[in-house]
Amino acid sequence: MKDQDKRMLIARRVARELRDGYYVNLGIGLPTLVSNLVPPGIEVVLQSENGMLGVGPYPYEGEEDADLINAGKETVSEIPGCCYFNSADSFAMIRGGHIDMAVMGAMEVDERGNIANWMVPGKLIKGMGGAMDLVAGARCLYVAMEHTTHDGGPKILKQCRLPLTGLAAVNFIVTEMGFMRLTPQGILLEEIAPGLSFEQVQAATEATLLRSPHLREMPA
Amino acid sequence: MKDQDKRMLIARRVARELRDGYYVNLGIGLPTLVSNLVPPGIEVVLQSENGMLGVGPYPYEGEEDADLINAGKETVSEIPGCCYFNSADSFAMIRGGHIDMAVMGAMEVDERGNIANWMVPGKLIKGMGGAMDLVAGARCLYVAMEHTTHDGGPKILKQCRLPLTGLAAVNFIVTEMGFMRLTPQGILLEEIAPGLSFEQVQAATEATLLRSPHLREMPA
Amino acid sequence: MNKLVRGADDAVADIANGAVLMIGGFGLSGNPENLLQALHKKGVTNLTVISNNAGIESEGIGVLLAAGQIRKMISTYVGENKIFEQRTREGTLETELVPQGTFAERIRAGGAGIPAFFTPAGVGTPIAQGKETRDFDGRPYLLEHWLRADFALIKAYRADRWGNLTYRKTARNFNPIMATAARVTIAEAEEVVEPGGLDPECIVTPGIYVQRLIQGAAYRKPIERRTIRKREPGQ
Amino acid sequence: MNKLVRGADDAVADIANGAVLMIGGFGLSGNPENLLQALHKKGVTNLTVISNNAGIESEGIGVLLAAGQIRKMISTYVGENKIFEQRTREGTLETELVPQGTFAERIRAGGAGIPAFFTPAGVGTPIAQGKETRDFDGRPYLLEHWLRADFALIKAYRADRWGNLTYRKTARNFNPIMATAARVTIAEAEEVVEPGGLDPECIVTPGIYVQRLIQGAAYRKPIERRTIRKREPGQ
Repeated sequence: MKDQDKRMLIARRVARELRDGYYVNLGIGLPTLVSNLVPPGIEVVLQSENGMLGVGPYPYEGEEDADLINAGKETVSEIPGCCYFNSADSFAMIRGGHIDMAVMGAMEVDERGNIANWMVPGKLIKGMGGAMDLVAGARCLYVAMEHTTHDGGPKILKQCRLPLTGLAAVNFIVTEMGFMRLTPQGILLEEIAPGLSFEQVQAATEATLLRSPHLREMPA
Repeated sequence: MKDQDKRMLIARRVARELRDGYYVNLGIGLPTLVSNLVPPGIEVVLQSENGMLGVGPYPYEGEEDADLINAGKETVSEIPGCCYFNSADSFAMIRGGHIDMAVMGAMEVDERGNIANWMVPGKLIKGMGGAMDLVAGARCLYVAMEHTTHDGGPKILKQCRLPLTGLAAVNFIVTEMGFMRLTPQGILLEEIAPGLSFEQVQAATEATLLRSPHLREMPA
Repeated sequence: MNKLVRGADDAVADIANGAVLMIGGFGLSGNPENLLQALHKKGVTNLTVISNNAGIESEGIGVLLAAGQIRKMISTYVGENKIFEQRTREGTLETELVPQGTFAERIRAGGAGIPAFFTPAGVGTPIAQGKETRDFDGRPYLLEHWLRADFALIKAYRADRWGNLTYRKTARNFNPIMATAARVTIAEAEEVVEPGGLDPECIVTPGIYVQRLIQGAAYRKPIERRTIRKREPGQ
Repeated sequence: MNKLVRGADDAVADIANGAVLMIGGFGLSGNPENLLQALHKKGVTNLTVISNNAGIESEGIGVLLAAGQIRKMISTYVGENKIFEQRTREGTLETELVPQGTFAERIRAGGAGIPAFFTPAGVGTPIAQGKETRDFDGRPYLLEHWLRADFALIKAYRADRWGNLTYRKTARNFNPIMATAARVTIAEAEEVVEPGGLDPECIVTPGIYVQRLIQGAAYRKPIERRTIRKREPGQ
């Protein structure tokens, strides 16, 4: 599968989790794709941690506004019902547990729901931005990422090796291979991509996967 | 001197402390009188801790608005340049040291600048409202009160006997007898009401007063 | 997404005996009149009410107090209410009095996911008893904890269908912070418009904090202290 | 009371070498362009800058960085700036990286007189090293301290002569909280009106937080990532 196909598969699966009235924070990169895939008939409000609820799509050419950007510093637009607030109010919203769903990428996730996605020792540290607050505060955290690294190494581990972004924070992992739920017993594989066996997914995963008794095919 | 004359004398003296550009919180009762005595040619902005900067005078009859009250629950008006904010923002402003000057009454003040003005043991406790926050947060706290109790007992004490509102909080005491500054050494009498001797003021005061080398007559 | 429910009775239907409520308002200004009335009519009891004041005998929270619906008040000043005094003397009402700034900040902290913070207010006073005191830069501060509630009852001025709210003048007071600190926030507004009908720069409470909304009606807006000045000739 | 000063050079005249500055903006959005330029021109050095990002090479705070005026940055993300990387490798720039919510809350706390508070962000991460951890309701939190500055440089949209400020869209970001947390707050605005010219319900920064004000000019408002969608026929 091409990278772009993997990414779209993951984004589409995440989008199926959206419910009418959800307030959602989408991370930079893959998670941003979800914004274009909101199922018809429901209203979802996107939060951007730089101080906006009701983020709309990229502006039409010529309508870009330097005063209207998302947390990835991309120009965006407004939807009716949007509003603005300062950065302390924005993170009060996040930390206070008011965001129904946050979606972000990760370098590593482990069996306890720990997540690492902000620094690699030895490389220049660019900073964690709002990731630690989102990880600690979102009511439900989805990790949306490719199942393995570019050279095929596992990203879903027994225990994270990189410095953490947050402890026991992840609720769901969505990859091109499957849909996983974090449980007190470990990582439960609930859905599996068409054409894959449980053993194939396990082979690409360092963590021991639990097989859901209701394991089903991941919808496209 | 009649009570009302004493109160006006005190309020007029406090009003002389106002400077152009001051942000001031006036307590309920006597301190409220100061709002009508702002010296000509200066602009002072009154804060009301229920969420307003730029409190104006009482409204004209027929213009009262239940949505526009001060912290004493009295109907007030707006001045141009006023603004509104919520109660947490209001006390952030107070606690953060942004109010140049707060004026409040007191039951007792002592040599260390301790103040008691919210409860009398044995009587029903009504609550401290915003007094403890104002006392702790105002950049400069003026106590404006009659020098003695109604039966002539001292209110300026060696040590407060009532439960405190705040520790070492008072900067100035203004009474009908004089103008006093709290110093690390004690209470310094800087101005004395016309016709009174230092000894007469001391006799009405339990605390030991320090006599300013520049002691002068209190301007009316 | 439509947070608008039919009326106040529907909005408070699941508030059960023993619930912890935040109720907006400063004195009688900015009270959720319609929701308070519905709560009174419903007859729910044993309530813990977090509100700056206790109303007066015949108005605001005072009505719930008079009907014996409140077990405990967390407030900053309760001086205007004789029934409050009476219930306290009887021992049928528990009261926790909190400095107003600490009260506001504890509510804000509840909404903002801050379980505790240090404040200078109350150091050296009876309020400090039993609380951790710690020095920062040589000055003592008290540790205070967040306040949260099962329900917040909020009075707004205008709202949109998504629960975005604006307020009017000093009727704003505790309403916006209480909206953030409850499991379920129920707002009433004098006017409800479609999303987009409020200026995005002027929305005070983002809709994320509001779970239910009603269109309020028949506002009485009592005034506690009607203070006026005389019109000079020519004004 | 008139907080309007002649221009940016006058406004920053007393910012001395070694000062601690808060500078508003998220990336290049909502930067105080005029004040930054004056600061650069003045050549003041050894600055500690508290700002969410470090600008890019040729824009925003990046210009001060390139000129070697900054000794230390307290930020949340500094990825867009090559000069930042270079200075860090040289050892001529110290950096303190803070989770963005903690960063914002520490600034708010600085303005609000809260010396320290507990937050869940960063527990179990390198950020927690050396910090007090405490459980509340069975969950661990870190103790974090307030941030305050000598000067805050703020970009507003509209202002009145008393320093009341409004902002525009997401250019609001850190500006309002930084305005509260400095000894001297200097604001620049695209438009300055008389008191009464701004809607009292929509003022975001009350004038009490602003000591000096300038009328900004020649805003460039660079865009870091110009993302657009194609117009469909008929749109």
